[in-house]
Amino acid sequence: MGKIVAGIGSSHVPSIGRAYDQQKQTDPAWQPLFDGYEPVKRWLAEEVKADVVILVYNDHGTEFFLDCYPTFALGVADSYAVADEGYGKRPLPDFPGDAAFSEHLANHLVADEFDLTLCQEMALDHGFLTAMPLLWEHDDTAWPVKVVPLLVNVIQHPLPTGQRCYKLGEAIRRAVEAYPEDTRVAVVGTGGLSHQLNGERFGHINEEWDKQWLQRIQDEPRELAALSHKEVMTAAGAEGGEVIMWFVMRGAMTERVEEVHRFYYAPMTTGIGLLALNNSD
Amino acid sequence: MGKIVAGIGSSHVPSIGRAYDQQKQTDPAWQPLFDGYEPVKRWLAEEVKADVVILVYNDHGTEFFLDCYPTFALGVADSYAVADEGYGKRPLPDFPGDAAFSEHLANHLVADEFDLTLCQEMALDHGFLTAMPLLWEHDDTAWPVKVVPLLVNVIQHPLPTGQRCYKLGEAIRRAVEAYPEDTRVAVVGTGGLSHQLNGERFGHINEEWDKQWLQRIQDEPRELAALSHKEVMTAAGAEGGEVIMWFVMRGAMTERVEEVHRFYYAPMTTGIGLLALNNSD
Amino acid sequence: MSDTQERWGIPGTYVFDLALSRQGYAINKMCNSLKFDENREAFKADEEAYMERYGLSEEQKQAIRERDWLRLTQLGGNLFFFLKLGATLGYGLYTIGAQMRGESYEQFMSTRNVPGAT
Amino acid sequence: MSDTQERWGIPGTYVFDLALSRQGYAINKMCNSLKFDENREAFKADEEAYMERYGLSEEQKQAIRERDWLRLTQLGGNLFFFLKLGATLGYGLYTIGAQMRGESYEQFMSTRNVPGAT
Ligand SMILES: [Fe+3]
Ligand SMILES: [Fe+3]
Repeated sequence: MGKIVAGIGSSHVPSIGRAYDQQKQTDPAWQPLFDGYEPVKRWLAEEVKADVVILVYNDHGTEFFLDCYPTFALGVADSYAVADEGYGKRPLPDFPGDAAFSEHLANHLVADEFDLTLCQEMALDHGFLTAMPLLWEHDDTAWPVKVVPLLVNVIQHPLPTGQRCYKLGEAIRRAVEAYPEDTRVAVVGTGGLSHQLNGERFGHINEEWDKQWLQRIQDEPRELAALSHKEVMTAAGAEGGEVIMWFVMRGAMTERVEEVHRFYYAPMTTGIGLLALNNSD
Repeated sequence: MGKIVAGIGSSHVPSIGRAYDQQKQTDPAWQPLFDGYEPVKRWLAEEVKADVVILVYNDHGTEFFLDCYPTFALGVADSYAVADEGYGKRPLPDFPGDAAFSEHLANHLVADEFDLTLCQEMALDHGFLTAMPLLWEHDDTAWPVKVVPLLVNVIQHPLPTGQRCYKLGEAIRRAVEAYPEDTRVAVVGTGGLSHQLNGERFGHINEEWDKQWLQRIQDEPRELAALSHKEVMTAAGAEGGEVIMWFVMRGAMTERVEEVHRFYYAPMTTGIGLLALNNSD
Repeated sequence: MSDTQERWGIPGTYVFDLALSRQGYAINKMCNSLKFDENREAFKADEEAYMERYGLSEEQKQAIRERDWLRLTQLGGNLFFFLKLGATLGYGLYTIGAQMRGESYEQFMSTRNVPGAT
Repeated sequence: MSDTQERWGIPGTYVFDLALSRQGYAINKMCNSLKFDENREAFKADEEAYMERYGLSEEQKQAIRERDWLRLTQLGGNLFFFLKLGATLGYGLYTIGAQMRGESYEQFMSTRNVPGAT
């Protein structure tokens, strides 16, 4: 039987990828960030040992254009390419998919009335890439986990509601538990925390709100998920609205969760949050 | 306030388009078909007088590829092009959209937990085109109604369930009735009836099943919508499975409906059905 | 027939589900490219090179060499895409269909209610 | 600000909703095309011709001529797409952001917690 063995929330920021690729791990401005992820990377490698990770992310004008924009798009391929975001491809290996598991998810979720767009080809930008090498050790050619990318529209309103994202997580949990193979599944919700890249309020961050978020997503996720997009964006910035992707992860976890690790750092224009959760029930 | 003023079910078959363009309206093989649509065309022009038509259709390898296949895709554009399906563009004018109405639908339906793909550009193939000139009089440059294309995946399983399509219709009704403008809306569900273009059973049609369908979709649509895809495809052929698109139309109508016109003709490989319905309640 | 198709269990029918779609992805991607005239010309100029470019398996290539539409279906080809290959090669829908049924075009047409309605 | 943006009512913020997306579609389609090097070269060789090809309005063209990123946002440009225009023209994210705030790059950087983390 499939089992959800970890829930992780993690911001995605392009500059983190650049710092990683330029090996700035011990640069004073970046060391706190890399040190912050280290315990979670260790936990995942030594205790969680996931076979596959469902990573919830959004594209940033890289692979999807506004001619045809999905609300939720699920990867159903055997492998996924690292996208070139216009500055050359990052030196990361392409990602192995788990097409059989993806197909199970797709069949289950569509039957469960989630109207997914299904992708047989999908190149992944920093929305997906940022967290992966911080959470899983890779070499030049391989990753230790298979991946299932799950894209959420957080770019063009109407966005899915926070509650819909939460319900999608709940449905993912049911689907995983109905999977006949003994597969250990980690779910990663990416994005946020507070940031704004738009208008006169460019650069807005809200550290207080972010810190509350890291607690409330554990204790009262349904209340958080009931906030309107306007409420979230007013507090956390226009692009901070993408925190709804964390609800997919949280909905996939048990009602009560146990915090394994928490980290927060807000150096520039994004409140960078990391949260690692275990199921309690 | 928006109002749903007609519900129409209509098959879509490429040869109908060719016959129309080649002016075979009085060809003995085709005259029954064109005569069959005539009363509905008159009813729509003289009584219904819709401002906009939501036309539910599927693409046939024309505009959408399997790299990224949506379950439901809604047009949100000001206009839609006639697609070239590989034999040259049909001599039909492009279609005027109603972007403000589409936007209202998109906002309402996504808030109502339908995970739509939203299309700012969308070329329309025979899935969309077949019914239009049979139902609305056009000249060389213009149509008398605006359109909102709504694509359903009936090509690659998992398809949405019949029940999900029915619920989408119900949600469309709620959205239309919440539209502040006095807009008269027709809903057309296309596809079917029985046909199969696949395998040794190519050419399978089931006239008995089709005729029952034209009655049962009126009287017991929820029972029909509860049929599995396997049940429908076994009876109505693999491609006959696309009849689920009629449920979107039916779900948008009132519980009880009044039949305005019915027509059935099965000349070649498709059971061609036409049904025009009025709200009773 | 694959396990997946046995799961569907509809005789003479290859349900195009994700497993079949993945299996036939190269076929359908190649066929989809034939919507453009320049690609149709390139295909006709050198079928083998064109198929190679899209990474078709040897089995898939062989089905196309033999214009074996039933086999192509079993290997994941989807009619809505391989109709573009048919158009490139001069095979229409009913010719393809008759062949899938194991009939001649005339035999197939004789089974229709109004064969004039094409 | 349009009616739609007033509906959102978040100060200094242009929510990219369908109304704004439709308004800015030509901008974003043009900017999206700049993901390819040959298009970047074509844009740099003749900005006016390139903008014309994508059907930008005069207002939209003017915002691009003036490298006025705030105005471009108000006219429906989406940062994730117009960053490709920025990259083509040598404008980075923080330069664009500082300009939208009405600040110099240095002023903007001085408001950050750890300006070295770029
Ligand atoms: Fe993002
Ligand atoms: Fe169809």
